[in-house]
Amino acid sequence: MDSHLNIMVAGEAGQGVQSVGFILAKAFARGGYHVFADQDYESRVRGGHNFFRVRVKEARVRAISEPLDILLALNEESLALRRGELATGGVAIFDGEKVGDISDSGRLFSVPLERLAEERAASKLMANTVALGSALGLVGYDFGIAEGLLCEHFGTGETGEANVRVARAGYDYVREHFEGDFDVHLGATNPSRRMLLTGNEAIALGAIAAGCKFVAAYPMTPATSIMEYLAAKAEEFGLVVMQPEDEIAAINMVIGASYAGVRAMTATSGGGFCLMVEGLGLAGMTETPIVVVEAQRPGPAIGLPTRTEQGDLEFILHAAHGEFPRAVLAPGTIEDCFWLTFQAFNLAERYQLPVILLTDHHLASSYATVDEFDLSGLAIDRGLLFEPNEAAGLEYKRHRITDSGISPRAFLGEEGVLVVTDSDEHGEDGHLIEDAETRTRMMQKRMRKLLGLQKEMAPPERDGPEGADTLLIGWGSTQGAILEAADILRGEGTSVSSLHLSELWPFPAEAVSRALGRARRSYVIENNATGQLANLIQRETGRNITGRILKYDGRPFTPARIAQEVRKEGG
Amino acid sequence: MDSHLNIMVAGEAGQGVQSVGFILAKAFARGGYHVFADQDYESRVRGGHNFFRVRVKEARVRAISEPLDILLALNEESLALRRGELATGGVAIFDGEKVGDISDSGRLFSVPLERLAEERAASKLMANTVALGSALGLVGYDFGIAEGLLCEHFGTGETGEANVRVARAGYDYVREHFEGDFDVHLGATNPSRRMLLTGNEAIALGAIAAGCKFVAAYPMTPATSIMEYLAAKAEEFGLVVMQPEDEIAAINMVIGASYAGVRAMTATSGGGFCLMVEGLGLAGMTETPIVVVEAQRPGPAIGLPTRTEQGDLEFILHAAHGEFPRAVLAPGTIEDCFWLTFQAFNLAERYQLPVILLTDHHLASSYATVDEFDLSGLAIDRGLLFEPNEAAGLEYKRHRITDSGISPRAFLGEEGVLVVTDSDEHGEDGHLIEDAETRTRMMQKRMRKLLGLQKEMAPPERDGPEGADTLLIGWGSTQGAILEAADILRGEGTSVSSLHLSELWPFPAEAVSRALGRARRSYVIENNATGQLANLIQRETGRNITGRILKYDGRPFTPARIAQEVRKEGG
Amino acid sequence: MVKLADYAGLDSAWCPGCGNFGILAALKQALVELDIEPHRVLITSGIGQAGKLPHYLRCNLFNSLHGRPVPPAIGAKIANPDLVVIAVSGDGDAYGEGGNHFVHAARRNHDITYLVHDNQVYGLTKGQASPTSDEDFITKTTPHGAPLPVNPIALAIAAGASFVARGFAGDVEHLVGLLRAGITHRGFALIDVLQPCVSFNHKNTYRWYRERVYKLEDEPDYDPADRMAAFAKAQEWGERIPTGLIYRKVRATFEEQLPALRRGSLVEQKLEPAPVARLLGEFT
Amino acid sequence: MVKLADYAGLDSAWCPGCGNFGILAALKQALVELDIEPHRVLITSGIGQAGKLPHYLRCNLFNSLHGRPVPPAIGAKIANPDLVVIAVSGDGDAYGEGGNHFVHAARRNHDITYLVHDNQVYGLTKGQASPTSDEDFITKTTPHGAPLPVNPIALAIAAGASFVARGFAGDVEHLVGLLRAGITHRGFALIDVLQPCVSFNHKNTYRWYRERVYKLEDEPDYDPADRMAAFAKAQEWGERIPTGLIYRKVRATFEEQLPALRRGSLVEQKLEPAPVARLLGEFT
Ligand SMILES: Cc1ncc(C[n+]2csc(CCOP(=O)(O)OP(=O)(O)O)c2C)c(N)n1
Ligand SMILES: Cc1ncc(C[n+]2csc(CCOP(=O)(O)OP(=O)(O)O)c2C)c(N)n1
Ligand code: SF4
Ligand code: SF4
Ligand SMILES: [Mg+2]
Ligand SMILES: [Mg+2]
Repeated sequence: MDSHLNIMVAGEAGQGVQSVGFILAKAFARGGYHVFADQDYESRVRGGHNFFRVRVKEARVRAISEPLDILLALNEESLALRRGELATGGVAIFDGEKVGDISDSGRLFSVPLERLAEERAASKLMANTVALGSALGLVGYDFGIAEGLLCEHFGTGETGEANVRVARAGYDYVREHFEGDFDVHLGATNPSRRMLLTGNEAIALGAIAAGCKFVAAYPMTPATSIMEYLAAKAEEFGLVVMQPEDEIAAINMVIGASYAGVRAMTATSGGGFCLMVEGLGLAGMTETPIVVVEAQRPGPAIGLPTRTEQGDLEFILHAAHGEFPRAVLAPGTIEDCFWLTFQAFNLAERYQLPVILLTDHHLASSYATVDEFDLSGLAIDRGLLFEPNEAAGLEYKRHRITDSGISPRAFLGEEGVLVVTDSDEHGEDGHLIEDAETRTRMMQKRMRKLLGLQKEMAPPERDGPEGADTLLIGWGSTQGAILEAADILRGEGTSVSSLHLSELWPFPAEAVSRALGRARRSYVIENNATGQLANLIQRETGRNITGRILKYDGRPFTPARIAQEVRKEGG
Repeated sequence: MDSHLNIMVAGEAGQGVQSVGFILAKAFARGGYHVFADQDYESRVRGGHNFFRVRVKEARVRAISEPLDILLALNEESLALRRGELATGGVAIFDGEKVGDISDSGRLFSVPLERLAEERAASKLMANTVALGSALGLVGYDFGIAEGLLCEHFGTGETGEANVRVARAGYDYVREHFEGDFDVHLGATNPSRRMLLTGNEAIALGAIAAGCKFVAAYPMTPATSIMEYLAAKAEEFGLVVMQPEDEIAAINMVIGASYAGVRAMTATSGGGFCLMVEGLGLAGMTETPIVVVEAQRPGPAIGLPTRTEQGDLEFILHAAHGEFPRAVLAPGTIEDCFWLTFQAFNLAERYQLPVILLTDHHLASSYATVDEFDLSGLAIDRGLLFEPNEAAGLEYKRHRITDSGISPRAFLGEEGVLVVTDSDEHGEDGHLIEDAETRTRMMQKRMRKLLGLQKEMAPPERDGPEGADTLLIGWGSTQGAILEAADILRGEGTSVSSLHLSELWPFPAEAVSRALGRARRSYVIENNATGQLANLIQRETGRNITGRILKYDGRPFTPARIAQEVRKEGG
Repeated sequence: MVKLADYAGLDSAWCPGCGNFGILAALKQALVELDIEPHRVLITSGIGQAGKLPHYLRCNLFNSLHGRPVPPAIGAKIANPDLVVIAVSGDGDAYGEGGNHFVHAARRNHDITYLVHDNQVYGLTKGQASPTSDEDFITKTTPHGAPLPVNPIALAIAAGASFVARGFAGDVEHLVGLLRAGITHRGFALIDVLQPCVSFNHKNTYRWYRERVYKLEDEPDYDPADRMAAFAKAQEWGERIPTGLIYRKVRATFEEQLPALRRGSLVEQKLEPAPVARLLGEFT
Repeated sequence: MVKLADYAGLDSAWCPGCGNFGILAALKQALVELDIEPHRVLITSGIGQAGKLPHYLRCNLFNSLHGRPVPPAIGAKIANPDLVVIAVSGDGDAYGEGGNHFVHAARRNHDITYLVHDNQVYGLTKGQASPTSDEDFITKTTPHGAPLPVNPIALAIAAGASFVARGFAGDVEHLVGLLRAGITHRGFALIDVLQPCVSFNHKNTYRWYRERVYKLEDEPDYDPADRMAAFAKAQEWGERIPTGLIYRKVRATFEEQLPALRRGSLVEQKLEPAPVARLLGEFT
């Protein structure tokens, strides 16, 4: 059977939960395993309760799952809060010398984390690394891999060495003292070149690959790490990343840069996006290609800043007054974050409109192993450009009316070419107009772009048998959980397939209709309270959805939870 | 037969088109007629081409209509642009001494407007008042009514007198020299107490009646005159009207004032509303009652600033990230502007949520005669308030969870009561929380308010026979044109009725479903390019709409145009 | 008599050692010394570590959006001028996202106190540059160094603020005095507080500030009514950093100039539809 | 050699006699004198009467949103530093809706010229108060008089602008000089132009301004490099109103400090996916 392992590191902010979790995840990835890891933390810098979950498997793993094989509880609160999630056969590792009297259920194993850290490195702070070593010891993993990683992470100087020492101490302690039974034993399989990265990192890589040259963004969880990653690479890749005074400035700067001729992007969450709405309409009206990443978190307002939700779909689809075409892409996996970001820039320039990449906290900050991106198929397409020679003598008109609705773009600074555009309704030459006829033609020209765009959108991904009774439908970050839920249900004999929408607008109405047509029951699974995709499907296809499986507590779905809800609804 | 008249005053900005049109409208209103008048102007202060149309009837008149009985062309351009709209039998009045050679079709009647103005008042500028007099002369209207109005408008001093003199000169000139045939002769009927006012004025009156005490708004066409009217009455009615630095400040100030305990409102157009979106979500999360007027104009972006459109419905329904209840009211008539504004404040406070009053340029700036408002039925309902005595000893909790979802409100400054609220997700006490359970309960509490609210919404207004084959559906300012279009079609023997939605959200799904159920064909008529109400109906009722009659050139529908489109679609 | 215990609030989520603790202590102390009861106090706040402050004492609290504590403070003050209204921000909140409100609230002279926790960094979002980050300060979003910072003191003076002060979170006693003066000042009072962030600002530490700050009260010749002198003081940032009352000029507040408020607080006015009847005649 | 005719644009929609005509004439003249070809010029503008200006000459034009001409100007300048970038605003645009961008563009010292048509009123929306309306100015939205105005000159100096000037639309020749200096200045140059609005501002008329304005060039002792003197001059508004160059201090522009721009204009860089391969190894 496929060996698998589910570890959680839990503690308070400042205890290094994130770095221990990350190193664990990476250690297994290096050893050839598939990994999926997610983060749960509060909106504070120190204290509180955080955890980092790592799921490890020989086969591809796409979602979190609940029963824990190992809990690394870095403080007492974490032990109390999380031990209930242990699987039968799971083990909690904690520091019995620090944690007071607890009723030992036999599944708790005390390791003197602080003492070992102090003995080996004269620093209690490294207790977390001891815990890391203990976990690896428990599964008998190849310590050498962890050693390498610790050196990469903490440097090869004294800090790195100390960390290796204390990790080793934890490792050995468990191997010597653990006498219970623990089933999971993992050895490194075939070392792999798989990457381990977050959705945000994949987006940042996608933007660099697409030749994005200008990023203006204002920090906002969970989008911030996109701009941070890009800022770190700005010098090397010749792009400018700036943090302006607010989100209004950010989107309008991006528009200006794109108008001048470079690929440009911003990234934010729902609250910041609210401030970008007027700018979005400006991009629509002036037909300026821009890419906006909106990484959702639970709203309304500040909501739960460090948690996840899919509550902004309808908002994004209709944001800004008036009507203009836009594209909305919602990657379902970390790979997709890369590919769809790349595609977003192409679509934005080819159709000269704003493209919104809609993700959420769960996707933005979770890690997964993915095959190294094959860049060979990527081609940058800047769309229809004005050829000055062709049109010699002709005056350049930025908004020339064409059958496709697409007007050739020119960049600024070319002799004999003036690029004029306006947020007022304008004529082909870009100057403002007042008459009804021009207005109508310009609206039609812009809206016509949707026809071409519609044809380019990839149909939703179906997984499972064609004629299944039950269809599970989702969008964005729930993809992995839904796929696994379908597996579970199929394993129980239910006839299930799933449909995942990642290219959401223009809406693939026909394909969705067709998929619905074959199923007897359809469930839309969403991390929100009203079933926004379900609404959209109903509006666009005129077809009813059997049920809505919703969750809006800021936490991601597990496959088990989805399967259970489907069972409850009657398969 | 019901006598009726359709006059247009046309000229450039600065020529007094608006005041001549207004005085004409008011003169007929005073004389006992029903009047509907609309304005068409460009986004400039001088020059260009403007007009003001006045439709006069003995019976109620609800919309504009195209063929003109009288065109008052204040300059040459206006004559050229507008004479084509004359009805058979219509007459254009212009100044033949100023306008060069024109081919007289026999329907043009020259009045020496400037010369008369100079002769009688030594001022060419009063040519417009001469034109006013001429129009009244042509229909043989009671000059005394106009005289009174001119004195009210221009004062009883020399300016007023001069205006009366020149109006009289125009009046007499026409009576003496006009020899063509002109059918319409209007005498004052029974002097009436009907009011003549715009949608914006009605909204402002509604806000005063509702006890609105605080208005913060940033000027934006077509909403500006609401704040201007209220500012003029602020001292008398003890309210504060302020113009802050931007729309973001405006909505957040309104939220602060309401939180402290007063009824508060802002007014803007789509562009300004974009900037209020984050604040809207804040009101949703903190459950602060606010009223926001959004007077639509054509977008995207700056669009056509002085024209009309219904392009923001879907935006308004989904504005702001995350999910929270709101109410959306879209008055169809100028009376409704008053009643629904009053109601908006009650709903906002009873359900503790943002209420959006969605109008458009056509409704905001058109005039109609309406019966004087009967205030006797108006009752201010501030909703559930905290009674300190009842709960003695209990700590006040702003967001107490209740069955209705409504928590008692307290105002600031009461001893022993602290009002705590937060844009973060919070517990009953208003302090921020992180846990999944509280989050879920709070979302449910807020969303539950929709259930009560839903029950209070008036069903859409049906007009015409119950079992009609064809159903015309509209919302907002198109109501009048649709009603008249249905009349026209019924006059031709078509079986038509109409359905008007002015209480748009929570959506009256059942009533609309029922109405649709009976009709063989249904057409949604909207001043936008995509059919946003049609989308909404489809989403909320799962029923298809036969056709969409759309217009997005910035100009309002005429009844004739709607009737024609319905005929084309096959009734 | 109001006691410190009356202001005891929830436990904080700040990092141990954070400068915010000093500000919280000073604010409570100032309110107690001024004998203002909690129910008469409204604190609005933005989003950030600073924005959490009002959760940690007992008062009316409107925790608003990032950058927006000032507009709701203004709305509430106009609605009910009897309230003592304090808006609390971080430096990003106040001078970045909320910069426009800051400038205009100052010029209109709303009668509120604006308390800005100035740690020269974005704390809650984990260490990006803020508008007051020192020039060349390196963060993840400014790997090549931050640009010239905003000078909040100079900006407030230029904008027309009627009370401009700088405090230091490491000197609670001094800060209490400034808060008392700011809260009792009629008009817009900015109190910018140098606030060490022990987690993300490793340049402007307690020690860094301590080595530089001095009190204007110790300069007998300094006259806070002198606008030019105040602007000159505002330029000082480096070896020496002035704290204390930098500028004060009493002028009419926005609220005092509102005719509608002459008949008393808006919240106390009776709401009734009938009087609108007076206006209907205008339209007939 | 560029000629005036090269800049001939559409007919204007402004009121006859509007101060904007003087500004338009001066701007064309300045560009011609500087011998800058239209295709090298980008004008961004906001919404208002001022915002229409670039439609009336020939150039690259991005007519943006109300209050937002500065951010797109910045984006375009960074993308292509070879462009001559001018942002045009009204006073409402610049100091009201767009106040935050103004302050931050000044401090970051973006290399753009900011031309503000300051008619002390909202022209296009027909006569409401603006942030620079004189105190007690009466309009439909301020029936009891406007509050203390923003002082754009003082604010710009406080914010860190490296070039701050005031012109008068009634003195085109003088304005041409300021525009030339502003356009050639490296860094953020504010030129606030007193602009009579003949339709809605019946207080601050041509005559009113003419009776008050004087030129700083006529004061031989005035040194625009002296920040304190500049701030003092910025306070003058009443009997005498200074025009001319009020403050200038050359410092590195934002764009000069961007490492990515060292290898040339962003628009000229080749776009190719392959180099991202270098980064993939970080994640394995
Ligand atoms: C509109 C919006 N943009 C961004 C954020 C994310 N955010 C929250 S707090 C913060 C900055 C906090 O910095 P500061 O105001 O200096 O407060 P501190 O945490 O340092 O006290 C940011 C950017 C947000 N909540 N809303
Ligand atoms: C977001 C937004 N708010 C309001 C408006 C309406 N508006 C257009 S121009 C303007 C003010 C114009 O004043 P100013 O900037 O001084 O320019 P001027 O017309 O006086 O030259 C306003 C409020 C708008 N277009 N967009
Ligand atoms: S991150 Fe900085 S500002 Fe925030 S609580 Fe910690 S020390 Fe204080
Ligand atoms: S309204 Fe004023 S600013 Fe606008 S064009 Fe007319 S005179 Fe000029
Ligand atoms: Mg800070
Ligand atoms: Mg102006």
